[in-house]
Amino acid sequence: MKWYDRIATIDRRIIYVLLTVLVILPFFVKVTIPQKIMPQTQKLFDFIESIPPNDRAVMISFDYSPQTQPECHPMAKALLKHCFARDIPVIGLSFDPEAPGLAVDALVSVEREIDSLATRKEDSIVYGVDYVYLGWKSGRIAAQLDMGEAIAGVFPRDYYGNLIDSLPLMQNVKNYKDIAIVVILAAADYPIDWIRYPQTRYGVKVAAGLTAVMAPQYYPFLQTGQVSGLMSGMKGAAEYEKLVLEHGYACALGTAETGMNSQSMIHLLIMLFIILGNVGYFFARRAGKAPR
Amino acid sequence: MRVLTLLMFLAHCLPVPLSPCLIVSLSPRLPVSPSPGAPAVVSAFDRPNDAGSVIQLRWSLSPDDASIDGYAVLRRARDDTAYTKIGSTMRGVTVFEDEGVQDGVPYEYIVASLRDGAMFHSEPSAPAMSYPQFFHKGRINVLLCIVAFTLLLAYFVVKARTGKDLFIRKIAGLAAVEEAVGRATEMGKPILYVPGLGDIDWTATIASMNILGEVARKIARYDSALIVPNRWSVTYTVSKEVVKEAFVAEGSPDKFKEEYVRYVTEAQFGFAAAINGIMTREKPATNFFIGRFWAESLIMAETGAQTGAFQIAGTDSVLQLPFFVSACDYTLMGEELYAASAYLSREPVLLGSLKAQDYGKLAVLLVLFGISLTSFFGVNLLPVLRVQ
Amino acid sequence: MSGDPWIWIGAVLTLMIFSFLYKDNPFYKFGEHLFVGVANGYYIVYYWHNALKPNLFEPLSAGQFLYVVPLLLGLLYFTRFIPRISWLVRIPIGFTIGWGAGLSIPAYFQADVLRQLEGTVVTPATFSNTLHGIYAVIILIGVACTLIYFYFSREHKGVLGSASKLGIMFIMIGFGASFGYTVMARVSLLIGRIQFLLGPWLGLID
Amino acid sequence: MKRRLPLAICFIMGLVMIVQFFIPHPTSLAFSSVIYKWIIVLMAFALVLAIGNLIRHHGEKIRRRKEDWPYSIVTLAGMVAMAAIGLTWGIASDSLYQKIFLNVMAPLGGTMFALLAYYMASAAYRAFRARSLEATLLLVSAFIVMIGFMPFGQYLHPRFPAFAEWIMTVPNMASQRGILLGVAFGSIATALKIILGIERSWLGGKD
Repeated sequence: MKWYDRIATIDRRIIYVLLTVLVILPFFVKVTIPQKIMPQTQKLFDFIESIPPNDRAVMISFDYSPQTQPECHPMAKALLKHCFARDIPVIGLSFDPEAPGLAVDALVSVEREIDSLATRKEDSIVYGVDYVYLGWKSGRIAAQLDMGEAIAGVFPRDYYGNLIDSLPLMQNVKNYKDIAIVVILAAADYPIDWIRYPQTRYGVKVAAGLTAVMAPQYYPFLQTGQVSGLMSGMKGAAEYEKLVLEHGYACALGTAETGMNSQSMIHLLIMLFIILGNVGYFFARRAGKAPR
Repeated sequence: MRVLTLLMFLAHCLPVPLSPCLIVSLSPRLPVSPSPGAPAVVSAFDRPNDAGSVIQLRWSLSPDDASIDGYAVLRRARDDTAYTKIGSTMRGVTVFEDEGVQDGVPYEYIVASLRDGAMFHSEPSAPAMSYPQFFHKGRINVLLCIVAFTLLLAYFVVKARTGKDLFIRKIAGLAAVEEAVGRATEMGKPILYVPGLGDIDWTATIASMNILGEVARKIARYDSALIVPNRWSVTYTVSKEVVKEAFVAEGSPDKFKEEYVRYVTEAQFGFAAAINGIMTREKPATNFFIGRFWAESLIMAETGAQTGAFQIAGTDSVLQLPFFVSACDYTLMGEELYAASAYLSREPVLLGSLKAQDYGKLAVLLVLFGISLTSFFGVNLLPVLRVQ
Repeated sequence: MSGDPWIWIGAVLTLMIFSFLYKDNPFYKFGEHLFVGVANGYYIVYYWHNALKPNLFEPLSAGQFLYVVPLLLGLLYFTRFIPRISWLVRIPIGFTIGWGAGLSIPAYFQADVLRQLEGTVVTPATFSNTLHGIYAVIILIGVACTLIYFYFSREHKGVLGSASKLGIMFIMIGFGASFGYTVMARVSLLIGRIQFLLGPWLGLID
Repeated sequence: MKRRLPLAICFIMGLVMIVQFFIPHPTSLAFSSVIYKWIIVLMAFALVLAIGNLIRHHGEKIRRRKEDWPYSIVTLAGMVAMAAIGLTWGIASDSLYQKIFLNVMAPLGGTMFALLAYYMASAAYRAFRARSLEATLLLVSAFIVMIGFMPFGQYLHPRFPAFAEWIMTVPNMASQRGILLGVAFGSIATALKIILGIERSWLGGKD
């Protein structure tokens, strides 16, 4: 076997081992690479920034499962910090059956973090007043449409079993008219249904925090204005964390920032292997071995 | 406060405008005259294209808009004697939607400028009534599209029924189906057909069911085994019927085995884990991934590539196409998936619908370039595309 | 190292799945089969608590007899086991499929056709920024050529052939970009798992 | 009857849902809302059938002692245990059911998903070879985007991230939109054929 054949047919297990090493390494060797904010992240931040306090609510659809937690969970936390710090009420709900555990985790951990920093009673976050988590519902599109009539019709009780009508916040939030924007945090193309159904029928504003892979699919919708802002992947989450920190809504960065270093290493590794493969292929073809 | 008011008042009397930074620092919200002007021309009317119970208001700004706190909206039903405040807006706003009205009851409105809690009333509006509409006028263009496309489809389906042969260009992935089935038979190994991870209400799943029918017929002819794992219960029911029917149609219902069509799990990655298991243990010679897919696409396609199976994929999930393209031998891209059942079955009715799709795309191109070009000659047709 | 048995279960299952990268083995088989089982149990419970109970049995017991209709339609699924009337299963399927199809037609025209066309049309306003105007024209050409690639009822020769060739070039650039961009997302997931193993389980990072 | 009735129901449902889109009247909204609730219930019923098949498939494997049959016990036991736990003790956020979800299902799913990082690397290495013009375009654009979206892209050339973003938002968007438009027509045609009864593969059997 010639050298060029060898580098064109490296066993995949070698790649796998190198990749594992590189993903672990940055956890122990710290470097910080500054980053630029993407316009779509800025757009979402600006939109939330423009909502008047104690007015219409932000509806967050927690639709990610534990698999995409590293990307979507920091987004949820950063967004919640932003809303709570600006006194914007939050209505949480989920259409992915695997999401409620994570949604509760995000809501409760941000609530605790803010409460621990609150100096006055008014600054602390109260369930039912500052936010409500409605829980999970099957029949996604059906439920989304139904909420245009009455949220209480779809969710007669919240996640914890309280009657919706008994919650103070829900006295002011009846349907989409009282929702400034719906932000979908998802790993699947759930936002398209929000665009196709509630937005087309009720004119709901839609924004999203999506895994990096889902995000590009929404670029066309971003350009047409059907999507009012977008966080894409770990990078988007890290950017939103940075914005929230810079505007004084939080006192530390989240977990998305640290992950970006492993990212850089692995991208370099994959590119290196693509180059090796092509060099091998090129020389093998020159030697007349590989078919065109 | 008083001092600032005085300053502001003086500033207005100055012949030269103050520097902008001074004005900003003085806050433009301060009163300039003792009583601000009221907003004028209040018009009230039923909000169009809705389910009723909403009246829209429009007015023109108070001449002192910059110095007031906002506007208050007051309403009275015809039988009431007094006006009651129903809402307020910020300054600079000229519209309001009253969402708390009863259909069929006439209401009159007054809009007032607000300053320091005092209200300065406009003239009352003419009475307005809300009522629900039976047709959404903002969606006429969608209706026209549906009607036109249905007619187009009907025309070509009828035309195809009369027996005229319709041409379809070659679709590489489909030409390989026969080869794929034959190869599995030769190797004495099963064929794996994953009908996507979308439920039956995804049109891609329906398209996949059609292709499954065609593939199953070939399998019934060739005498090889089939594995169809399903993620959804309804899809499972349908795909079982489809496969069974294909075996019946080929005259070998006895060859159909219950175990060919399986339900796995609704959990996306549980499903993918099980497919990986099937591919490494039952070693299918050919894998079909046809339908709607999400992130699991590459897990399956790459494992399949590592087991050395011949792979044909087809999906309308734009995002998953790159992965199928890089890990599979052939990939039906986007609309090719929908053309596939027509291509495989050669059924004239399906071919006719393909023709209708082509004309639909032609119409899209004409509209795109038509509206773009005319806009440069001052004709703005863009609103035609807008849907409410 | 963690003393929490739940963390250990999570860590061991994580390693079981990772072992598939080397090759299929009994650990992976165990993890895979457990996954399928537990997931199905999970969905049984979820459908009970979130669909059947609140949307069927509670309204029925509250005297909303309209809900007899979905009950009957649902029960028709079970006629599958009674050969003589097994065709009745087609009724709930037809109901669901018809609903989905009817809902999707106006939705596709609105969100995927008209809105997308609106975003692609080039007008003098597009050229308020010259560079963006040029990009918009490139997009217009790209959309048109990609569409032409999907034109089925004519041989791709001549002008049609060149346009569709340009279309496939656009498609390939798009695919490459999507692929390259996705690497980031997938690595994020891996980082998440590694964070779990190194942090909560081994306690090497915080 | 056996074919006509389901086809008729399908036709009526399809037509009604299309018409409903154009009627803003409250009656129309109330109607569609009732239908949505029914659909949710129907989905739940169908699951029973599917679970039946799963039990039969694995039961058969165990009974006949087919290859790997002990693993089928794991599947069935896991399912029964999870269902029993959830139905007996409920699904509150501190319940055993949620604990199992978070500590068994979540890591299993998360790790399956994470395998993709490895698979992307091996797929890229194997498939990204400059064999033809198309393959080269794919390869080059993947490269540019990989560099551009990483923080180090900025250091290679300050304009690199902008270029990667341009590829994503201009040629990539154009091709996606083109594919999307084609798919829309394929989907609409399929949906129409279903409603009109031209496409009836979902009926299965002939009689």
